[in-house]
Order: sequence, then structure tokens, then C-alpha cells
Amino acid sequence: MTKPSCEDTTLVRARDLHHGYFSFTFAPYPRVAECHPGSFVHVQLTSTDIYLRRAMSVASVNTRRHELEIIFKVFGRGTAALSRFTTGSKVNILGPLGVGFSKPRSTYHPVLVAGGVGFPPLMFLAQQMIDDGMDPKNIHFFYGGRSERDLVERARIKKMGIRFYPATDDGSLGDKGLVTKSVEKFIKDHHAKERLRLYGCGPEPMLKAVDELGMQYGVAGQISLESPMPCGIGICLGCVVKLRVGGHARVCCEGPVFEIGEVVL
Amino acid sequence: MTKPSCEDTTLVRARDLHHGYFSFTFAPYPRVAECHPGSFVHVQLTSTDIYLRRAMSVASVNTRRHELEIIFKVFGRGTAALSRFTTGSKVNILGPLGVGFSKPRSTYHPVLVAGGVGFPPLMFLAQQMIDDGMDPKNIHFFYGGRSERDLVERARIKKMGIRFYPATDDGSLGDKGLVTKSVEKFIKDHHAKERLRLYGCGPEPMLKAVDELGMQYGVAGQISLESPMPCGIGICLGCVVKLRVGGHARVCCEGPVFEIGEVVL
Amino acid sequence: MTPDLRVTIAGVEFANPVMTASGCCNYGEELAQVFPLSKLGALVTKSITLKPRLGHPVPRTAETASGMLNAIGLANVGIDAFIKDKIPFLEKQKTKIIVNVAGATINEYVEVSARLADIGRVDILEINISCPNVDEGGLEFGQSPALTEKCIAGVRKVFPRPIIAKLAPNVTDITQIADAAHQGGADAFAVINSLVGTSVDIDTWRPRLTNNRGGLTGPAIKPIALAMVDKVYTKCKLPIIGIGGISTYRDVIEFLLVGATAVQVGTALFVEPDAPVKIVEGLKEYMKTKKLSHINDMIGKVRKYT
Amino acid sequence: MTPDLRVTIAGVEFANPVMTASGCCNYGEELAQVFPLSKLGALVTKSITLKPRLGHPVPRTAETASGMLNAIGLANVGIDAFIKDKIPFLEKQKTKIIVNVAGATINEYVEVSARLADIGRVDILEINISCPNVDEGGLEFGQSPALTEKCIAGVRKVFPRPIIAKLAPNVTDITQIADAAHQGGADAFAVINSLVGTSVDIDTWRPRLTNNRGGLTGPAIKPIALAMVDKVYTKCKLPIIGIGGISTYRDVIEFLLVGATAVQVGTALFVEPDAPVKIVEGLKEYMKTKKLSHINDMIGKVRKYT
Ligand SMILES: Cc1cc2nc3c(=O)[nH]c(=O)nc-3n(C[C@H](O)[C@H](O)[C@H](O)COP(=O)(O)OP(=O)(O)OC[C@H]3O[C@@H](n4cnc5c(N)ncnc54)[C@H](O)[C@@H]3O)c2cc1C
Ligand SMILES: Cc1cc2nc3c(=O)[nH]c(=O)nc-3n(C[C@H](O)[C@H](O)[C@H](O)COP(=O)(O)OP(=O)(O)OC[C@H]3O[C@@H](n4cnc5c(N)ncnc54)[C@H](O)[C@@H]3O)c2cc1C
Ligand SMILES: Cc1cc2nc3c(=O)[nH]c(=O)nc-3n(C[C@H](O)[C@H](O)[C@H](O)COP(=O)(O)O)c2cc1C
Ligand SMILES: Cc1cc2nc3c(=O)[nH]c(=O)nc-3n(C[C@H](O)[C@H](O)[C@H](O)COP(=O)(O)O)c2cc1C
Ligand code: FES
Ligand code: FES
Repeated sequence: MTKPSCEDTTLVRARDLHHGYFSFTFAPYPRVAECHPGSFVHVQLTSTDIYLRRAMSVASVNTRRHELEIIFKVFGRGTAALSRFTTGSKVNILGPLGVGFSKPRSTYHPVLVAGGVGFPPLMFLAQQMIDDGMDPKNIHFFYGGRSERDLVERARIKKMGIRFYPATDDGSLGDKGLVTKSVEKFIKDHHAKERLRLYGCGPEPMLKAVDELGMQYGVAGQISLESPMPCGIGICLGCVVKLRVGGHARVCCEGPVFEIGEVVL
Repeated sequence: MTKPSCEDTTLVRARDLHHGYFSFTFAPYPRVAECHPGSFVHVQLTSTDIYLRRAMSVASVNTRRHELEIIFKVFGRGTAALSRFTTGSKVNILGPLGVGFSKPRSTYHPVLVAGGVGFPPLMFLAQQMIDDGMDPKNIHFFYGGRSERDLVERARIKKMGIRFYPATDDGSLGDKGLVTKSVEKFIKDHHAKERLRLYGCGPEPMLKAVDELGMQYGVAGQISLESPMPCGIGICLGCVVKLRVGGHARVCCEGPVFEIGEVVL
Repeated sequence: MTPDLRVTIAGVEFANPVMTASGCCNYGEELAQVFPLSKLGALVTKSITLKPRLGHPVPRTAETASGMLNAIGLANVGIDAFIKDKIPFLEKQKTKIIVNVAGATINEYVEVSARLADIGRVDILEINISCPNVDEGGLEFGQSPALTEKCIAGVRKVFPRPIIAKLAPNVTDITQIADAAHQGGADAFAVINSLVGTSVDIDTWRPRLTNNRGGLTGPAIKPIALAMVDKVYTKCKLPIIGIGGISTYRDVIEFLLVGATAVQVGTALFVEPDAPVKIVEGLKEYMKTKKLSHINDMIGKVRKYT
Repeated sequence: MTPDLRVTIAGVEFANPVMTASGCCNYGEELAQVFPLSKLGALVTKSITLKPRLGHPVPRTAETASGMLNAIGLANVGIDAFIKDKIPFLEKQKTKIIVNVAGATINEYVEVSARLADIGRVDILEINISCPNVDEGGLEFGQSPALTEKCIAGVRKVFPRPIIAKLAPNVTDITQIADAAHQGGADAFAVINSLVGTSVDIDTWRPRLTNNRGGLTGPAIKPIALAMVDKVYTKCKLPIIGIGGISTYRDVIEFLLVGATAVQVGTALFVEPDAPVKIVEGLKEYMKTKKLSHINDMIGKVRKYT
């Protein structure tokens, strides 16, 4: 477990990704080197009228420039308040938190399944796998959303040179229908030939489907969960999920990344 | 009574006057024409974590450009939060509120006594008296503070061409000692020859002294009071002062300006 | 189809479920400068006592996290001046008029109520047995089932139109007090009044209120108020007017869902005097979006976990 | 001269008056990653029950204005695992250890306490007779003077070291419960636990907690907690540990001034896990500025208006 700490940092870059999505870069954040794909940070909002922090997955880091990026979608009061911060604002960040994804050996073909605002940690994961020497062509990035406008940062993802499979409910981009339908087809076609690893992050129904696909086809992998997170460091017990074996686990400490088949969804 | 209304306006100019003082200009504020010297506005801070509005005297208006200026000093949480607003921020203003100063006929010599952050409404009053045709040379502006740094906007006040009498507790500028000591000397020297009118705004001990001077030397005039003001429009009864005759008065509605001798201080 | 916002309590029909809370709108004159009072379901006056009261010395309000404390101390003009100076204004308003009554003794409640019985324009009485800011009784009435019943029964005898009992939250079991008020003849409950609280200035070591303590109100108390409305709705039998921390239509919907038939807006008026108007608009929009034709479609409809 | 922050309660000396609140620091392991626990006056564990408890299903927390609701439901590892897995860690910590005990029956309280009596490193017990999140008793104990006395007396018989009674705020008169706890043999009071509250999701019409209601905590409740500490200090005779909405040293000073000898920090730990360290620093600075040599110079020293 990394020791969490509260760090005052500055919002140095705020990009409006449109359709309610924002990319915020904070610097200097002294602990970038300890952020892994699946790690999250807990962002303080008390300078607005919001009491609890909000959990945000690390979307990327620049270790040289000590920059930390998060990407979020305006959903409720918390993210709306966050989106109103302007460049130069001081923001307190508690982190790095959580147990992230474990990277597969380079002989595997990772299948990343992102739903909506679940893509940032998977984008980070893909980037790190490439940095670690994996052939981008072996990385399969599925990205689902309601319609084209929900699939932000596509250019950036494609630029990594990985295989990109968009899917939208309304068919406005890529396959029409749930992204997990496309994933199932892919697994069917490939799991006999290649050693796949599934990685999922997105809304709960999507994760449930990924979890079931993994178990059905015997493909190991991991999913990243969400839960209301008052503390983010394991002291409030507010964020628990039920494990198939062994009672409860805290999403903030034992997770947010769990093995496929581990959690009762 | 002017009908108060809540107006969304924008902070278009924020000047740091140093030593904790700020000048904020809001525009467009549709009701500038209804703002009088002694009027105040109630500034909403709920975009920060502060629940109640803060009362701020109108320091100046520009009716052509629909600009409203307030000047404040960072004192506690409320004004600290206010000072962190940046140009372009949307700010909701409830106003215009209160009964302001009544201007003297031009044959009078008005004696304005400002203590610390009490100067903005008196500066506004002096400006309007000049605009109304009073000879600036007949306006006497006493301005007291702990030391030179507490007397902000001096150049601006002097530029009006009025007679300016600074006083500081530490003698770093103008007379040394309480401003009301200088005022008393002035009254003694002048009230036999000229028809004086006293106008006071500042900390309570100063107002008490002004009130007593007025009564002692038989100089009529007005003082502007402060009180904790949850609503500013007369519905909470939180801001009352005791009148010498007739029970309580609400500072926000019957005031903030009262006649000398009217209030139990 | 525009949604129907009318609600009925004890036979009195209100144009909408949004009222102002006692002590947060004086006698209506100031708010009438901000919006026509006909926009309200009802106006609830400041608590009226037999004699005029100046209340406690200032400071008698203090800000707290998402709320405020007050110890106004039932400052009011007294029943005589109220009838002479305020009723003429209220008579002209196109909204229901609820007069809130307070007293130090049961006799005082009864006397004030008897005077108001003669004034037909006073649609309803709200009996404040729960003000935490007077020493002589106030709170104690609302904390004792026996005194509550006696007080309401006394008023019942002299006032022919509906009576609302305004309940104190500072009790172990609010439903006991509610049942006692029902027994005494109340027609509805107002839930809740403010919670006892205090605050100290750490520079001067003085309490922030000259009364040393006061009533906590505002958004901070909303979760407590909701739980109390829920409890009274579940266990007691009269309609409920929900109060506590309401500032938006979303807050109102929460209160309706846990069982309130109407609501009162208090402290929020200090921050946004036109809050009731915005709330009514918001309710309409919400009902349209949710395809609800009537307020009743929400009352008590929270889908609890079992 | 550095100010002396030590305080003594029931013969136990604490390095400073700042403790963590039960249920807000688990068993201390996680916070020890953030700061050395020796910085604390004491660590108070999560409530321990006889059997392990998973607690209520999520969502079991919800945010509110300047606070939060929780219905964790006394999730804990149970006394066996606590002694086996957690005590070894706690034994090594250079701070006082207070174990909070809860139960559904008096027997359960007594059994758990008896087990803890054997462990010398457990300096003090805090008896949680006030948790609003369990159906089987919790709240009811703390709302009844008779049950409170019986429960504390039962624990008193089996536990030789000091006992703190943690009082519920959801009562008409907290001093009655305090006196009953005193009668039963308590050595100090912890004031207050959370207030019953709820919140509803207006999209789904579901309560925001699967338990339908929970406990309100955080800055929102600070004024209420202060008023209760004040009342207990004025009327009752044991030392008080103040709890409720504390997040800065300024809050702590308010509690000390109204009569608390020590304080606990709860919800604020979720927002700033190192809050206790900052608070202790802040207290020291404040005392230097105010030229106070000892914490006692503040306890109960509020200058009330008369
Ligand atoms: C590990 C993790 C990683 C995440 N990463 C991202 C990300 O990269 N990008 C992104 O957009 N979102 C992310 N989220 C979700 C994000 O934290 C917000 O919860 C979500 O965006 C809700 O938006 P909001 O705060 O605006 O909603 P609000 O309406 O303000 O809150 C939503 C609801 O959740 C409750 N709630 C919110 N926070 C808490 C809390 N801390 N404790 C208890 N209740 C709470 C509120 O009371 C409310 O009922 C992540 C969540 C987790 C747990
Ligand atoms: C008519 C009027 C005109 C004013 N004009 C000016 C001006 O031109 N420039 C200027 O700098 N200041 C002015 N003030 C004072 C200003 O409104 C603030 O109250 C003052 O600056 C305190 O600063 P703060 O809000 O930062 O302090 P805080 O510490 O935030 O508040 C000070 C104390 O007052 C309490 N308090 C603050 N506001 C309220 C309220 N609305 N209701 C109840 N309690 C409250 C707080 O709880 C706190 O205890 C004026 C006040 C009045 C009444
Ligand atoms: C300044 C103030 C004065 C109040 N005066 C009274 C009163 O005279 N009579 C009464 O029954 N309630 C009084 N109340 C309580 C309110 O009517 C209401 O019950 C309480 O404020 C909770 O609602 P809120 O959170 O919306 O303010 C007063 C509240 C405030 C803030
Ligand atoms: C998530 C959570 C869990 C809690 N669990 C317990 C508990 O197990 N036992 C207990 O006595 N109090 C429990 N409490 C109450 C706290 O100890 C404390 O009394 C309350 O939170 C008020 O303090 P605060 O406002 O500083 O949080 C819990 C509070 C929270 C927020
Ligand atoms: S968020 Fe508090 S334990 Fe996980
Ligand atoms: S501030 Fe509310 S009556 Fe004056």
C-alpha cells in the first residue's frame, strides 16, 4: 500500500473536451511516479460548497513535469463544481489511492473495454503497456457510449497505434449496440488463437457483462469499480462491495480494481 | 422604499487596493440609478461554502455603464471568500437596500467622518454632493485609521478637490490620535461661523463619538450603522438597534443611516 | 397539460404547497415588494404573542456551516398592533393566511387565538409550541405530550377553523408529541421548528448570541427534518407541513416523497427572497418532466428499501 | 514556553485533547500510514460487537449540506478477530487506546467488555449506547435512562478501567441520560453521536441509504453538539469528550470553552486524514498567541451573557 498524502497543487491546464467532458492537469504533483493505471486521487472541493472529496482515476502522468491528468464528465453537483475551477486554482489532492491494474506479460493480447467516462484509466493502462514494450497492435481498445459525442479523446487513443473499436447505442459511430456485444464477438473469434486478458472500466451494467464474459469464456482479467467514497483511504467503510468469497472488500483500498469473478455485481 | 431584487451580474473589475482592501466593480447592474450614498447591496457567496449574503455599501456607480462599485476589507471568512472571486465571475446581488444619507442644502458645510472601511459610502456621498453643485471646498472629509496603510484610496478622495483631513492612531499620516479628536477640534473652530452637518461611517466606537459630538455641539447629521444582517430586507429581525424613542429599528430597512441622537449606541 | 399544484389540508385549499415559514417573512409586507404573495400557497406570520416583544439584544443571529443560529426571541408587535396594523394588509393578499401563535402560558395561547377567531381572513392558526428561544415555556410545551395536548385543546375551544401544531425536533420521540397534539384537536402538523444549537467566538470567548443559544436552521438541518417528517407520516394520522432547510424545488420533492402535503421555506428567504417563486416554477417543470398530474402523486411515495 | 496540551480524564493522561472518533478511523492501521498515531491524544476504534458484522448494503453513505449521512450498520470484525488481528497493531501504538463497544443486548455489551478487560493495553472503553443505525437496540438504550444505567452498570462490573458513555443527541433531555450513565458507573461522557437523518433521490424516489435513514455528521451538526456539551457541562458532573463537526482547531476551542476536556474528530478525517495533526498544531499556536499555558485555561471558560 502506498501511503496517501494531501498535496496542494495547481490546475495548470483545463481542456474542455465538449459534451460535458473535461481534462484537468495538475502540477506540480509530487507523487506522479507512484500513480499506476487504475490508481485514483481524491479531489477536494471544499472551496466550493461541497463537503466530501470526489474520486478521479488518473488518466495520465508526466513524471518529468510532475503533471497529473484527470478526465471527468459533469454528472452532478460535485463534477459541476469541479468544472468551474479555472487555470491557476489551487486544488488539494489526496493520493495516490487504490490498487490499480496488473499489467499482462507481453505475450498476451489485452482487451480493454471502456464505457463512457470509464476510459481514462484504460487509456493510461494502454499507454503504460506500450511504454513497457508491448506491441500496440496487440492492444484492443473497445470504447462504448450512447452516441458518437460520448466517445471523447478518440484521436488521442488512436494515436497510440492500438486497435480501436468504437461502439454506440445509436450506431452513430462504430458498431451499433452495447460495446460488450462487440467484445463478445471479438472474444469468440480470438480466444482460441490468442491469450486474451480483459480489462473493464465503465458503468456497472457494462462491468457486469464484462465479468460474465470473462467467466463464460474463461478469459481472466480485471475490472475497476465505482462506489460512493467518503474517505478513499479505508477508514469509513462506506464503499464496500461483496466478494464471492470472504465477505466485503473496500473499493478504495482493496480495489478499485478487482479480478474478474471476484466480486458479486 | 425601493423594491429589492436579485440580479445576476459580473465582476468586471477587481482592484487590489493593498493592505487587505479590494475594490470590485460589477456590471451590468440594472439598478445603479436607484443606488444612493448609504445604500447597500447584499452579495451572495453560496458559490463558495458561505451560506448568508454579505452587506456592502455602494462606493460608486456609473449610471451610463451600469457599473456598481463596492470596496471591502478582508476581515473574516466572508470577505476572504469574496476577495478570491476573479474577473468574469458571476455574482448575484440583492439590492438596492436601505435608506441612505439625506444630502444637505448647498449652504451647509458637510463634515464627513470615515473610519477604516467606512469610507466608501462617504466618498460616494461627497461625489454626489459635488455632482449636485456643492462647492468641493465646503466639503470636509475626515478619514481615520490605525496607520497610513489603512487609509486607502486617498488620491481618489483628494482628487475630488474636497478638504481632506487624515488621522492615524500612530501618527504615520495626518493628525496623530483618534479621528474624532480632530473632528471635535474642527467643530469647535467652525460651528459658530458655518452651518455644519455631520456624516459618519466606521467602527461603532467612532460612531458613538460622532453621535456624542453632534449632540454636544448641537450639530445635526447622520451616521451609518452596521449589524449582523442575515436578510437585508427586513424579514428576519436579526439586525435591530434600539432607538432612544420608539423601541427597535431594523438597520437594513429603517437604516443603515440614522439621525444623530436617534439610536442608543 | 399543466400539472395541478393545489393541495388541501383540513379542508383548506392552497394554490400550491409552498408557504413561507414563521419568523422568516415578518408579516408579509417586505416580501410583497419582491413578488406578489398570490404566488404562495400560504403566508405564515411571525409568532404573535399577547404583548409586544422586542426580543433579545443583538447579536441575535450567527452564521454556521450551511445554516444559521437565531435567538430573535419572538420579537413581534403583539396581538393588538397585529390586528390593527397588519391584518388590513394581510386581508388584501390573494393567498391563504396562517397566523402563528406563541405564548408563555396556555392562557396566553388561548387569549391570542380567541382574538384571531374573530378575524375571518385568518384561515388557519399555527401553534408554535416549539420555539427554543424563550425561557418562559416555549420549548417545554413542545417537549411534553401532556402540555402539548392541553395547549392545543385550549386553542381548539376558542378557534373554529383549522389548527396546525408546530412540533419541536428536540425530543426523543416526535410522534408522541404529534399524537398528543392530535388528541388535543390539531388538524395538521408542522414539522420541524429549529434545533437547539450554539456557537462561541474564540477571540472574545463570548457566545455568538446574547441568548447564549439559539435555533439552528437552514440546509444543515434538512436531513433531520426529512427523517422527522418520515417518522410522523409513518406513525401518525394528520397531514404534515414539512419545514427545514428547503431552498430549491428538489428539497420540496424530498419532503413530499417522505409524506409532507405542503412545505414552508424559512432561512432560504434570507438568501433568495424570491425562492418560493422559483420553487413553484421548478415543481411544475419537474412534474411535467416526470409526467405527474398532481402533487398527490408524490406525497409519501418514497420507495423505501425493505 | 510551549503550552501544555496534556489533559486527564478519569485518571488517564492524554498527550493532547485530540482523539479520532469511533467509526471514522477503523482500527487505526490506515491513518498510521498518514501520520504517526503518537500525534493523537487517543485513538478510538470502530464499535466492536460480539460477532462480526458486514453492516448494511451500499449505498450506506450520502453527502448532505456541510455533512454526510451514514448507515454503515456497525460493520466490524467482531471481538475475536479484533483481539487476534487488531490488538497486536494497537499495542505498538504510542497513544492511548479507547475501544468502542456496541451490542444489541446488555449481555452483548457485557461480554465484549469482559473480553477487553483482560487486555491491559485497552486503556478505556467507550460504550456506544447511541448508534442510530441498528434496529436491535442501539438507539433505544441511549434514549432510555433506565436502560442506559443498566447497560453501563453491567459493563462496570466486568471492566476495571475507565468507561466513557457515548450519548445520543436524539433525546429530549440529554442530561437525564448522562446522569443515568453516571449512576451506572461511567467515568466520562462522549457527546454527541450522530443525529437521525435521511435523504431521498428525487430521480429514483429511493432513499439515498439502503437503511432508509442514517446518522448525520460533519460541520452541519456542530452547533447542536456544542449546545449539548454546554448543557451536560452545566448540569452534570463528569468530564466530557466533545464530538460533532470538528474540522479545525477553532472548532476544538469552541468545544473546550463550553466545557469539553477533550474532543474527537470524525467525518473531517474523510476530507483531511491529517486533520488531527493540523488541529494540534493550531491549538499550540492559538495558546501561544493567547498566552495560555494549559488546556485547562480554556475548559468551560465561555463568558456567557447573563
Ligand atoms: C475509484 C473511482 C474513480 C473515479 N474516476 C472517475 C473519473 O476518472 N472520471 C469521472 O468523471 N468520474 C470518476 N468517478 C466518479 C466521480 O467520483 C463522481 O462520483 C461522479 O462523477 C459523480 O459525479 P458528481 O460528484 O458530480 O455527482 P453528485 O451528484 O455530486 O454526487 C453523486 C452522488 O454520489 C454521492 N457522492 C458523491 N461523492 C460521494 C462521496 N465521496 N461519498 C459519498 N457519497 C458521495 C452524492 O451524495 C450524490 O448522491 C470515479 C469514482 C470512483 C469511485
Ligand atoms: C449596511 C452594511 C454595509 C456594509 N458595508 C461594507 C463595506 O462597504 N465594506 C466592507 O468591507 N464591509 C462592509 N460591511 C461589513 C460586511 O458586511 C461584513 O459583515 C464584514 O466585512 C465582516 O466580514 P466577513 O463577512 O469576512 O466576516 P465573517 O467572519 O465571515 O463574519 C463576521 C461575523 O459576522 C457574522 N455574520 C456575517 N454576516 C452575517 C450575516 N449576514 N448575518 C448574521 N451574521 C453574519 C458571521 O457569522 C461572523 O460571526 C457592511 C455591513 C453592513 C451591515
Ligand atoms: C430568524 C428566524 C426566526 C424565526 N422565528 C420563528 C417564530 O417566530 N415562530 C416559529 O414558529 N418559528 C420561527 N422560526 C422557525 C422557522 O419557522 C422554521 O421552522 C425553521 O427556520 C426551519 O426552517 P428553515 O430551515 O427553512 O429555516 C424562525 C426561524 C428563523 C431563522
Ligand atoms: C461513517 C461513520 C461511521 C461511524 N461509526 C460509528 C461507530 O461505529 N460507533 C460510534 O460510536 N460512532 C460512530 N460514528 C459516529 C462518530 O463517532 C461521531 O460521533 C459522529 O460522526 C460525529 O462526529 P463528526 O461530526 O466529527 O463526524 C460514525 C460516524 C461516521 C461518519
Ligand atoms: S471510501 Fe471510505 S472506506 Fe472506502
Ligand atoms: S437583516 Fe434581516 S431584518 Fe435586517
